[in-house]
Amino acid sequence: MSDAAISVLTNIGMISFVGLSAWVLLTVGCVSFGQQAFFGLGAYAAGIGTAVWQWPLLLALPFGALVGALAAALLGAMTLRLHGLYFSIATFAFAECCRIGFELFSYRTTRDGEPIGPDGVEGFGEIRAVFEAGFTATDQLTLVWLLLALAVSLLIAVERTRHGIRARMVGEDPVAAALHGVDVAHVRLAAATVAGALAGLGGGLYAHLTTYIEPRLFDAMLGVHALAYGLIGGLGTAIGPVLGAALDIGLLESTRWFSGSRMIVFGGLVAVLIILRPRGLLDEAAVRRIANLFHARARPRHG
Amino acid sequence: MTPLIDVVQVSIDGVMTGSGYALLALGFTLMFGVMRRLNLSFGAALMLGAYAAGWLHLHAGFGALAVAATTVVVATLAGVYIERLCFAPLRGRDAIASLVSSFAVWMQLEELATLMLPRHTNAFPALMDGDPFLFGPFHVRPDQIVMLVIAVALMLLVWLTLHRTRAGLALRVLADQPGAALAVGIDIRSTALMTFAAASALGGIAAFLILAGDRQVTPMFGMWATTKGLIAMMLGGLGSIPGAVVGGLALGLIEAHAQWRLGPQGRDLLAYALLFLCLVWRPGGLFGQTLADTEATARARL
Amino acid sequence: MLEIADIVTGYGKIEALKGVTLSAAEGRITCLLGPNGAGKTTLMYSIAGILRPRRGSIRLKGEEIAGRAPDRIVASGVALVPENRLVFPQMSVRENLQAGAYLRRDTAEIARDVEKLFDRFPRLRERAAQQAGTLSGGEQQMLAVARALMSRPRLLLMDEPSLGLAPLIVEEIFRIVAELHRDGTTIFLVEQNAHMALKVAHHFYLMEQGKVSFGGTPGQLAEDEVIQRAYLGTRR
Amino acid sequence: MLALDRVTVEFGGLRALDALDLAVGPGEVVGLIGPNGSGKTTVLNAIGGLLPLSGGEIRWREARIDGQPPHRIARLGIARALQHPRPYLRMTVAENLRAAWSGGHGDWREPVEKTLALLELEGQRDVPAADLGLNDRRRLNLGQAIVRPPELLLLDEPAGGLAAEEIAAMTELLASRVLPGRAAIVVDHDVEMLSRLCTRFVALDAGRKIAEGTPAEVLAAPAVRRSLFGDA
Repeated sequence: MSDAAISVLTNIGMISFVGLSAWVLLTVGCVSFGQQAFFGLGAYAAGIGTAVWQWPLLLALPFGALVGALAAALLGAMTLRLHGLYFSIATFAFAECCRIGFELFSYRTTRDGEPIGPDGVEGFGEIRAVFEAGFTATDQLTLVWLLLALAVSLLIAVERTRHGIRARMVGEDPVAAALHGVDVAHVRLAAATVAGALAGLGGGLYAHLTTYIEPRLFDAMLGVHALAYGLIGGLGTAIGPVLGAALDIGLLESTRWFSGSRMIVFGGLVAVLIILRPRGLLDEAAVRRIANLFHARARPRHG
Repeated sequence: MTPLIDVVQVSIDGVMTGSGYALLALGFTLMFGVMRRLNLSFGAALMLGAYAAGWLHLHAGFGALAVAATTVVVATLAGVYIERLCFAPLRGRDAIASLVSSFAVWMQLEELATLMLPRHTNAFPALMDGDPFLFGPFHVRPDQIVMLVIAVALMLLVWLTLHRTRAGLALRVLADQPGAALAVGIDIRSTALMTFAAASALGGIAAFLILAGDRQVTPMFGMWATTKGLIAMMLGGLGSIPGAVVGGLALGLIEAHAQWRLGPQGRDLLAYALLFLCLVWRPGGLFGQTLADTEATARARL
Repeated sequence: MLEIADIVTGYGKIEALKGVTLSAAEGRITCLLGPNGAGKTTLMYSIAGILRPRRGSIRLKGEEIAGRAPDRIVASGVALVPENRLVFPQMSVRENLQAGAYLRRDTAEIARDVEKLFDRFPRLRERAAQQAGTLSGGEQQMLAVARALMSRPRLLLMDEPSLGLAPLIVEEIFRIVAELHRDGTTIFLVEQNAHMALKVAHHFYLMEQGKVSFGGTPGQLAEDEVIQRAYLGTRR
Repeated sequence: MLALDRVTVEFGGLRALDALDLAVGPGEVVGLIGPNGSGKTTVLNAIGGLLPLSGGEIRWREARIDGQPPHRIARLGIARALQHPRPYLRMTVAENLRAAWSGGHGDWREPVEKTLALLELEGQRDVPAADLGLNDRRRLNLGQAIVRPPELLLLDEPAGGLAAEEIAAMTELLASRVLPGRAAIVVDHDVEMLSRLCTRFVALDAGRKIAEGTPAEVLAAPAVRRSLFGDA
């Protein structure tokens, strides 16, 4: 594989985490414009973990996820009862507060005679733990996609359990779900927390694989893209947002076909899909059809 | 200057800026009142108008008046495009669908604008030059006064249009009781389109006045205009005309003082924090009503 | 005046009207009786164009109006007094009346009609500047009727005008219906209150489960039998 | 078993229920009748926790339940079938029943199968609920309320919008298989069906109780006839 291809695939993998994060909330019927905040928080937290506190990567990445989860739980407790429109705008406002917070956040120490740590608008560079550990580009790609595959398979596995069913109930009709004994607030808070952890984990990966982060990376545009990935790729399965990210980054950003007009194509694609296919390419019906296809192959019909 | 004089001077500046915010909020609130939906592409439409005008200013030497007209016309066309793509086909679907769709179209409009003028800062013609007027120890720029006067005039015009014309009646009726609006013969399709066009034209004027004061336009303007209008509207109350005016002025005042005390980042942080707290504590704003019905009451109890 | 033939209206996979045929004669009061959920309001919405029938025909004086947009149907002379009244709550009583004349452009005539309706409903004149949302249920019903009349309809559709009103107010509303008829208005009325409706109707229909189960004049069927058939069931 | 004591519900100035007293004993099936807008559905919403009370209290087995969120009330064994069936449209029929079995906690297979058989929906097991007609939706709606056998069943227009023969089948199903041995409140405009199902009628008008007794008594009461049909 060429270096360029590896870099594109790595990028798709990392950004898929924030798409997956927005997707988890979409499945419980919450449209968040603010998942980039947890991606950013995870990136800063994990980056500080290795670069400033000299933690090993294996501790820093979960730490990023933990910070993302806690922040998301806190935000969720305040906002999840709001009417849909208000919830979306509130998450957007929160994420912008976080972004400006990053601009104001300075935490500098000296390491090997060099200053290191987040430095407000100047960003946070030299997050080199992955490189110092001797990871090649292919190793990085493998790391990202292993973690992503793990996350997606866990989500798919959960879909079949009672937790997954409850999430779908709440996503479809919270009033009916409550009448069927489901604690809607609890399910939504759990989903928000999982979503925060996923974004935080992705952020930690992003900080380490790019070695440099700055506040404006975590602006509203990232949030909209995250949301759009699920809406394009499909809400019927956790593979949806990954497909969405692959279409955007792989097809639009990395090929020359749409250079200069990527956003025009992407924005139009989202707007048209919302009209024609409200739940994305891999919606519930598509997933059911694909599953039936596999069932039919695995179990040839009797008689 | 004594601190008290500073406070007054900052407040004057705040009201001047706030009049621009009020116009943006007015545009937002008109669209919300009729559709019960938020148009997040509003700022991007205004930005496209400003960029088209800026392009003509740069390449064809358009003067202030021609630039103003171009801004308004292109912003209006963009508003119509947004309504047709993100709102008209999604009527009857969840309000969130239009919200997300309008955010997606924002990307389109913004990229279209930056394709025209790829540089980060682009010149925008000033409305007028001239020394600040002095009122005792206070000074006010002439273009600020013009902006305030035009803003007040436009608000009056909007009020008169709403209360004295047939089109205004259609709009109010639709905002008040959509179910019965059909029964008295209001055509929702054309009223919604007209509202979007009018709101975008109004926003176009606001955009021109604000940018003429800054004498430049950057790609940040779309996001800026959307968030300022949104925050001002949320402060005043969704769908309320007086609320939009009061919210805009309040936001201008708060921001001016925050910038003075805390700097530009503090100002923005405060504005977003205010928006957030507003939503969490008092989603209806100061004047508006919260979205409520039996279903909403039930959902709030889950 | 109004001829409806075999219309079917549905929501998604569900058909609320399963082929309804009926007619309303000019200058008469025609009533449609039936229990809640029979499809009466769906029928009203279909005539007014708020819901689009899937098939069938709705003719007004021979002119096909099925499938037209609601504003075109108001323009062709049909005015609906909607269920639950639905006045414009934040607008004044006078503005509500002006809104009723939205499709008209004869400003002077509109002002004269407002005065005429105030003469007919003096209580509305007393409250002309008051917000409609603050009126009592009976006053709101009068306002909804007056608003519909402002479009100078050839056919007035009334959807359960007695809904949620006290018996005395219901009597007043039906007195108004009788007066409107005397003035030459053609009225098509949907009601649950069989007793009052049968008192004013010239012709009536019974509706059950999306279908018309009976049509005739009030003399043809005793009131008890109407009630038995419309509400208490015939399937014993 | 269930007791409503002077329950009052207001929406923005409008009094939807006015000091309503209502009791349901074990195995008793109460029919709520009244004109459109008289507060029948509001009674069920208040019991189910979907609406806050502005006065009075609701007790279930002597313990107060008003003020509790809907999912708690559901877990007490009080099941509510909504007036307009709203199945989870993106789920199949079987998944809908599993979902109503509180998200599939415990062994859901057997009760789901039993309910499918009871409702004669076995053939539609894997059909998405969005593709069902009204009669099947009504059956699924009922099935969701009884898949985890409730102690009190709140039914809102179980046969609303159905054709005559479908109503007859639904009435038969309720009378012979669903309601025996179970307490229930049934709201419907179809008085004939209610008379077959219920042991007692309560008539409402404008949020107030205007009559109570056996179906025949209540239907003969002048106040009830006046409010329902406008009898003079």
